Amino acid sequence: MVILEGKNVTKRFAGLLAVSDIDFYLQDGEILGLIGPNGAGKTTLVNVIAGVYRPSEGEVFFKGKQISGKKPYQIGRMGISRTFQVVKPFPGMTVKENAAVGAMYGAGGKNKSAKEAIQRAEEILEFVGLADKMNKGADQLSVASRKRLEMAKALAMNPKLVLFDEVMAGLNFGEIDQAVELIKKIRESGMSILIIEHVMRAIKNVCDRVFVLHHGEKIADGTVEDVLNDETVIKAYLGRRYKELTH
Amino acid sequence: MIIMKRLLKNFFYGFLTIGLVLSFGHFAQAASKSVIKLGCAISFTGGESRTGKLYRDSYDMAVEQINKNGGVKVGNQTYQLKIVYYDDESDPTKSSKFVEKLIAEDKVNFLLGPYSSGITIPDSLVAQRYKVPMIEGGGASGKIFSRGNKYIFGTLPPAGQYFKSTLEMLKTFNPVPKTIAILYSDDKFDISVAEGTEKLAKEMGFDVALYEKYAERATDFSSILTKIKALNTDVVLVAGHTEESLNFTQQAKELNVNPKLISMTVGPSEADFRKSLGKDAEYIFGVASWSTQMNFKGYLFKDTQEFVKEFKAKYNYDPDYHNASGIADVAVFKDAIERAGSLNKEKVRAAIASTKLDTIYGTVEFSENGQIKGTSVALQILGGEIYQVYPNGAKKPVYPFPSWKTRK
Amino acid sequence: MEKKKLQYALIGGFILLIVVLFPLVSNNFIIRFGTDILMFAIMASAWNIIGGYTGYASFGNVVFFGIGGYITAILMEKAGMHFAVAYLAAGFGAALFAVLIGLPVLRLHGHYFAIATLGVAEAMKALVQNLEITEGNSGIYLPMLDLSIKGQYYFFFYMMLGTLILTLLLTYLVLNAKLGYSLIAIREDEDAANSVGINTTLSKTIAFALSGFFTGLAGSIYAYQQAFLKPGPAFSVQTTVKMIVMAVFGGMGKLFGPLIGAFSIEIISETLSNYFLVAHTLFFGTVVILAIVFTPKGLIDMITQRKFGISYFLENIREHRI
Amino acid sequence: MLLQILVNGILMGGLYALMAIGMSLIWGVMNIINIAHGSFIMLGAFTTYWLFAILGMDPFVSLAFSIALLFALGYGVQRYLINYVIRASAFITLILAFGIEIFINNAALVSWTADIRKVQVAYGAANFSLGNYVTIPTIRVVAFLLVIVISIAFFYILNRTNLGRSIRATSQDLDAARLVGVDVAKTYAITFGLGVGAAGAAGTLWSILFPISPIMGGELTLKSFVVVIIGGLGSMLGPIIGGLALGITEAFGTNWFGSTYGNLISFTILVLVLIIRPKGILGGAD
Repeated sequence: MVILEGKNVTKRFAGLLAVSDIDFYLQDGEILGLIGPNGAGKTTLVNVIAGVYRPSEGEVFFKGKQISGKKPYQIGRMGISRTFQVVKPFPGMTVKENAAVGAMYGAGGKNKSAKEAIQRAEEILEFVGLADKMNKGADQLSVASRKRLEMAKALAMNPKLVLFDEVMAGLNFGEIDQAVELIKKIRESGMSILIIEHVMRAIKNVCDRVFVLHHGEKIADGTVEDVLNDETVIKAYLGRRYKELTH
Repeated sequence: MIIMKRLLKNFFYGFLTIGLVLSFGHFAQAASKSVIKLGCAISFTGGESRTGKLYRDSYDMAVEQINKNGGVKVGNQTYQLKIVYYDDESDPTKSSKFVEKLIAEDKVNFLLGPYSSGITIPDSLVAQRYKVPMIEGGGASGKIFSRGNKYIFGTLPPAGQYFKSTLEMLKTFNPVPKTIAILYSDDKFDISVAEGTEKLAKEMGFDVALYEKYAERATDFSSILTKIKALNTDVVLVAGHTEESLNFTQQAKELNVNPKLISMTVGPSEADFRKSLGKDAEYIFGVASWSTQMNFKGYLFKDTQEFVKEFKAKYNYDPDYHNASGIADVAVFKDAIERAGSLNKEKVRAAIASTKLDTIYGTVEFSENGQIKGTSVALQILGGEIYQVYPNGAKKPVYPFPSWKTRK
Repeated sequence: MEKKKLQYALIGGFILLIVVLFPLVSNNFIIRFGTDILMFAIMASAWNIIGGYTGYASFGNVVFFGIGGYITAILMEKAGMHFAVAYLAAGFGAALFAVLIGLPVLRLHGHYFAIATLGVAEAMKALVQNLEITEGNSGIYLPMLDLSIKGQYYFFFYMMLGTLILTLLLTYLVLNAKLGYSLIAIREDEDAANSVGINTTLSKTIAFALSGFFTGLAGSIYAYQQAFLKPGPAFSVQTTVKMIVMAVFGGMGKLFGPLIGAFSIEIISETLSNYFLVAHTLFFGTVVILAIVFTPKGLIDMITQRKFGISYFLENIREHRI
Repeated sequence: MLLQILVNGILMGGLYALMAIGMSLIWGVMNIINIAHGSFIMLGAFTTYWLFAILGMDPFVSLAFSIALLFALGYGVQRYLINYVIRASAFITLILAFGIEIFINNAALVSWTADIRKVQVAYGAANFSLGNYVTIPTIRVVAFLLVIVISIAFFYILNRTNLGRSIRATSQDLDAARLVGVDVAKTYAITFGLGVGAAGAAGTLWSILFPISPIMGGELTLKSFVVVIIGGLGSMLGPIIGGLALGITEAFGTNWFGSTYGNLISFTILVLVLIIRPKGILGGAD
């Protein structure tokens, strides 16, 4: 079943094309990688899906329902949650409260009391491995922990689909491996995932399918193997760097 | 870091000094017996502080004069007068709070009023609540006296009559001016002045060509002046405050607007106004319930002229009707207390209500509602001094104005 | 944990008892002074809801005070209604105005929001100055409360006290409910708040309306107490500034911060004006400057952290200077 | 008559612009809303007044003194006061500025009393006529020219000098500026000094045109706010556009509706501009 679908999605900023006429889809339970050079329009696309931007043209469907034009919070409550490339914790709250806010207002949050939400937050923090830092202030975390908190907030919203925007940038190899494990665990718990990443090691390890953007246009879409060997992709994005990283 | 240390050190000494001063304040507050305390919450700071000072100066001078000459006699006992002041910061909330403090904590016997109608009203309501008589010289709005408050007495005449003498004077000119522009500040007192003047002017057959309100404390009059110039009215009557009168006059010159006569309620009679405008103040008319040229037999002072002389010597500026009104307030208290022969508030209140007292301010007599009976006179600035020109003027009014361009 | 809570409850209850009993042993002026402190405590606490917790620095909160006052004045004076009706109408009227004005204005952020609210308050003042029903700039009388002198003082004191307790209690409940989390989330990062499913517009508007509601109630009691209202003082920018200074001075974003701020600022300025007829405002300015430089986190931070003295002051400066 | 009103509005707008230009600079560079701005204008006006009253100095000569004095004062206030809290929230600086305002106003009140004063120069109300319809007050034209001169000077300083580069760098990224060797504390102090110096210039002109008193500042701060917001931040043209817009609307508005509606009009415009174009008339849509 297709859980997320975009048709002819285009986003312009003051005449500048950021995303140009893109079709995409995501199967239920799938992990889709979204890659491309900086400025290719990846984050813009995530923002369009999450409702931060209304697409200039085209439509986005979630579980068959049109969501383009809805507000971020509405989309969040329908079951799509996202992380931010530059993490956005609530620095004045504790780690637990951060996650609790997600549980309160995400999908199904309406029926949760503040107390239940805090309980849920504790479970999630356990799940992402932040249980020991639960009562710390969010502004006192390390980079890796902050990325985890960002994911915990998204997961606490009880989503069907999560959009991970570079959750591994800035992590070391050991931390990346842990994050990859976490993402696999998340999929096992029944969520679909769209993941933007520059870290090829991660992409190769977790993605079922990869989708490449370049200058706002889709230049490839297929299995990891196929895409990473695609000539255009290598020329446009991976280039020498890819070879260096993989060998 | 060094700077910070120095800063801290300075702050430390600063606090020490403040602390010392505070503790001295305590010792200074020694109480003495046989004193009648008058309470007054008035503006020392804030928007009304300038005019507030005029009243304070007068209150102080009147009290000093009374105490020097034997104080107040109640029965066989003589009392000294003493004023307890608080700064109301030109804020009605603060003012009414301090009036409550004066009554509840300082246990003052009677109350003197603040300046400006907007502050006087809440204060007068406190006076009413406690049934403590208050005499005020700083609020003339009819609104103060419209609620049947028996404990408030005012020594500024009803605002509506302010321009009456001026309008009568206009009738004596040849040719009689026809069109009048009435401008007024959006303030209780000035609104009453304008409403009264418009009514009177129409009754007397003048054509009120422009009747316009402007914002309180307005600085820019170019719009209104442009209108006046276009309408070419003969006479411009302004009911406003000193700053506004100053701005209006200067901008009339800037924009070369030349009516035949300009008269203003507040401003021309004040020394500040003439000093600030210099030659441009020439020929401007004013109205006042009082002027320094009047000659009334006084109660605390021998007569008006002697008061003016002594006042000038003491404070180094010309008194105006605010000052005279303030003197009258204290004079009325002395007279009423002595006639009542008691410090009982009800008795003194009754005595005030039946006052008929000659003061340097003229004869003080209160109407049923507590406001003074009386009208006002027309003044004009001639040769840098202010003269009463109507009725029975010290000098003859100069009419029409020489236009700005033809003046030296 | 439980023991500590009990301790706090005991201390709180004791303070409350003192406040409740205090008018019975004081002279009228002290009661009036207490009433004023309570009034500012209400307004600073109400400001704290939108400014402290939600992070929207309203510079026009006095507009609710003025509206509350004028609704009371008009209903009682022109329509002859009972104060109880006017009181409630003042609160709800101010809250309604907050909703109407909040919908467009709460879209702005930071300084822009501050200036827009300031503009709203000034425009409202100018409007009231020109309206017929408010009797324009010359001001409007209210009927006077028909009680004994002492009775009047008790009435206004306990009205203010009741309203303050209502304000603090509701704020406390809101904070521990989901709404409270959403407000703080908005303050900390509005985009993130939106993306975790918070209807930020709704939350902000509710916060603004609550703020307006309590401020309106304070305005209503004030109007009845003064028995006379004039647009200038009723919509004075200075009043807004005072609310903010009190909230910041005490500690904004803390439940009791504004209360402590209102109490200490009023006591300080009253003491100063007792000793210095003219210069008291000068010293008051100095106190504000010193307080901001040395204790920018508010008195409550000092109290809860049990930190006093020069090292605490220098720590603050080191943290914030360049 | 309409032409005269337009001229009145434009000339008043020039003065508004001069008042606001310093506030705009300080706000734009340091994100400080200087509530004490009007008080600094007041100090500039009194500098001129005292130099005139005691030494008989012509206001256009004392203009230099009031700019210099206010610059020094502004420099000191920023360097030894505001810089200590500059990293705290914008609120804190705002309240600090409020404290400074109370302090300055009341220090002035204590030392000079609330008396209204006026710099009475012979040319204070000089004017000339264009045809029969329009009378133009000379001093207001001079004020208008002066605001242009000061704007150009500011523009030059900000765009063509090393100091200007430091200021712009600091305003964009404080830490980065410090890394490339900018003395941030000093740059801030100079910026504040420049802004306050411009307030001094406005004060001098104000003192020629209007009576002055220690409590005149609050109203002027409010007007400056309106101008800065309408014009938008970050451009030397902003205050001029904002000033003219305010001056002209006020002139026509008060002519049509009466002067008591002046504030209603200007603040309604303020709120509308903020809602529709939060970055000012000149600023981008978002």
